[in-house]
Amino acid sequence: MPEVPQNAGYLVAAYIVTAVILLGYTLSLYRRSSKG
Amino acid sequence: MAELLRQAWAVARKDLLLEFRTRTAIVSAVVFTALVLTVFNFGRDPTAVSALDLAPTILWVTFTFAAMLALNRAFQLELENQALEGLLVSPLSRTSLYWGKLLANLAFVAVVESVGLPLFVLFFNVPVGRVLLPLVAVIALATVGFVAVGTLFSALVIRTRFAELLLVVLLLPFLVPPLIGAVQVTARLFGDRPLSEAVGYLKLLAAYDIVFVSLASFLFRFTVDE
Amino acid sequence: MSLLHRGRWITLLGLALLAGVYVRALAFTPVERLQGPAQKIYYLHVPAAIWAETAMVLVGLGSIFYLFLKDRRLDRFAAASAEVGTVFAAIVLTTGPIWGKPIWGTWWTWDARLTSTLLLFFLYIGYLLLRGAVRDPALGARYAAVLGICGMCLVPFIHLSVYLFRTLHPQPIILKPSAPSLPGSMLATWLFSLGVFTLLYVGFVIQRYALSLLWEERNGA
Amino acid sequence: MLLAEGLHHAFGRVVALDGVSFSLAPGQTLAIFGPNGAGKTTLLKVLAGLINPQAGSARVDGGRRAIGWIGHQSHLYGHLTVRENLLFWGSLYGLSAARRAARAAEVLARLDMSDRAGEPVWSLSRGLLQRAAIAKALVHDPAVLLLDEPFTGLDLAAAGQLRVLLGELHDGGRMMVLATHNVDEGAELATDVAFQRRGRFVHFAPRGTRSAAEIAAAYRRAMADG
Repeated sequence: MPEVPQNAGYLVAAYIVTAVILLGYTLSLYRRSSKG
Repeated sequence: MAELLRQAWAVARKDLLLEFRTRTAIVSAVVFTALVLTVFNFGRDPTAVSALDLAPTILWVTFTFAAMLALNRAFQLELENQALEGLLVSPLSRTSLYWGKLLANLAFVAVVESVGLPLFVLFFNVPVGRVLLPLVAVIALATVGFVAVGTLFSALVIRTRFAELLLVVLLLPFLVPPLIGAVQVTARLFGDRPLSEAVGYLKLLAAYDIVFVSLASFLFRFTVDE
Repeated sequence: MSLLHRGRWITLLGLALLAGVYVRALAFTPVERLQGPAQKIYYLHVPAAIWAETAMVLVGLGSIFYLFLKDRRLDRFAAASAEVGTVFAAIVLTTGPIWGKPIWGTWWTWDARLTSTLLLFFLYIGYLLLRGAVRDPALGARYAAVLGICGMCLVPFIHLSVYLFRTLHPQPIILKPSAPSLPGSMLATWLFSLGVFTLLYVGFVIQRYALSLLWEERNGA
Repeated sequence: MLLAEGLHHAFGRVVALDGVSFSLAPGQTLAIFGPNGAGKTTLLKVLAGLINPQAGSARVDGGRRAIGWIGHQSHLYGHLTVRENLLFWGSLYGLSAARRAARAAEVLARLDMSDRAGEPVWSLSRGLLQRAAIAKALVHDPAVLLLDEPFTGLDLAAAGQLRVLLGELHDGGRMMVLATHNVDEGAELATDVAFQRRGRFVHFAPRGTRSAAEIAAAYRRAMADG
């Protein structure tokens, strides 16, 4: 049985990046709407 | 239909006459093409990369740059001479205006390509002899594609501030499909491979031309009418 | 409840469910034997790519109807869909290399989906730049519509040229990157994620649409 | 015949046309006076088909072929000669090769510019350029001549020449619509006079026996009362 590659680090990085982009955009929308 | 073509030809003829009179644009485009081909020659180590592998890419990158030079000056003529309003007031249909500009641009690019191709063959001693006709056909097929879209977009950007830059950015994604097709077919021609292998790409190029020439002809009016 | 608030609620719900996707994918979905845990990047990468492309098609459709009906609402929708599409494309272009490195050993692969999303990203950037470059709103809307329609028609050609290109360099079937033919629970997670991305798209578009309304009222366009 | 019915047009919140209706028969010349921003140029552009109005309609018998437009732009290509310009515009207006050659010669003679026919437009003085622009607007013998602030930028002599010239154009069934913010220009050419303010005709009546001075006084009164 070939041993399962250990690359969980990349997985975590990708999930964090996605969350950052989505939260960042949500924030940007919020900031642009409340700007006086 | 005949009237449409007649008017389109009147516009194209006027553009080419103006181009011939000023000549700066056409000469600079030809010199630019020669320059790019030269730079490509120095840019590679002849021992490492054989000319044949790079040839298709070099040819098409050069032709794409040359085409983009042509696209910008098309509507510049109208702006510099304050004539666009006159064209819109006249009974000239917007489609004829588009076809006229398209014809003029294609002629301009054809001149540059007809100088660029021999230079290319000379610089990279690519065995073009046997495949000249199909090569010219695929050059025409691909050039029509991106010049058709480019002519439409040059009408879009002409009144914005960074017209030249914006045109390149808008056009980039539209250049890639015809470019991929053209490079692939050219590679097969240079590699003496049977054309049957490239049929998929030829169909892609033909479909691209049909779709975008008709789409641009239809959409052009929205770039000029109030 | 104003449009803006409704959009915000949908987005918040979407983000909450996204956390659900994270938990389900990370903890409750089996690890794929060949690619290892990195394969789970799939659950975000593919839905984002699907919506990056769908958003462009919707921009095109909105633009067609705008040109015929001259209804400013369609123009606002097209602008919103383009901006949201750009965000999803950004996700694909960041998670793509992060997925590519462990699986292929290089940060960038000319994988069909990655390449087509890159072209889509350039299309979006061009669209947003064009909108920014034209000051007069009516003119900007019309020009953006023309580009939006061309962009929509380009999507199939991007696919054709990219997939045609790829079939010439067949990649090993086992690691078929494009179609996620996944067994049972993996597929469920994937579908769940696709649903969440749909919700996020809707929430973001509503918010961005409301934003355009706000700006128009503010400077009396 | 020229017919405008219930024209409404606005740019965002700025109302340019707020219900303008009038008709013009051959031989009539309408002078429209109004401050800048009253919507005069928009009205002329709607009549010329450059803008399609948000409401109402404007129609000229013979459509675009019958319309001549004299605005701020010359519509002439600098590197083409005066005759080449006239021949180009003649072909867009559907004149046969022989007809447009004859018309070009005739129009140049009328503006006594025949000696300049072979010269490139860029070499012309401002006054000559203005006359060449008028020649271009007349080459297809339009039934309706639309003039948008034709006197702006002209010195006294050139303005005088233009006034004489426009006077002569009354011949035959030609209709003219002249828009200007300067009430001292063009009043004597008019068979009908209109004052336009905030997109509406606040006065529209035949000139009758009123002198230019009387019209100017009436105009100032109309503009003064709030």
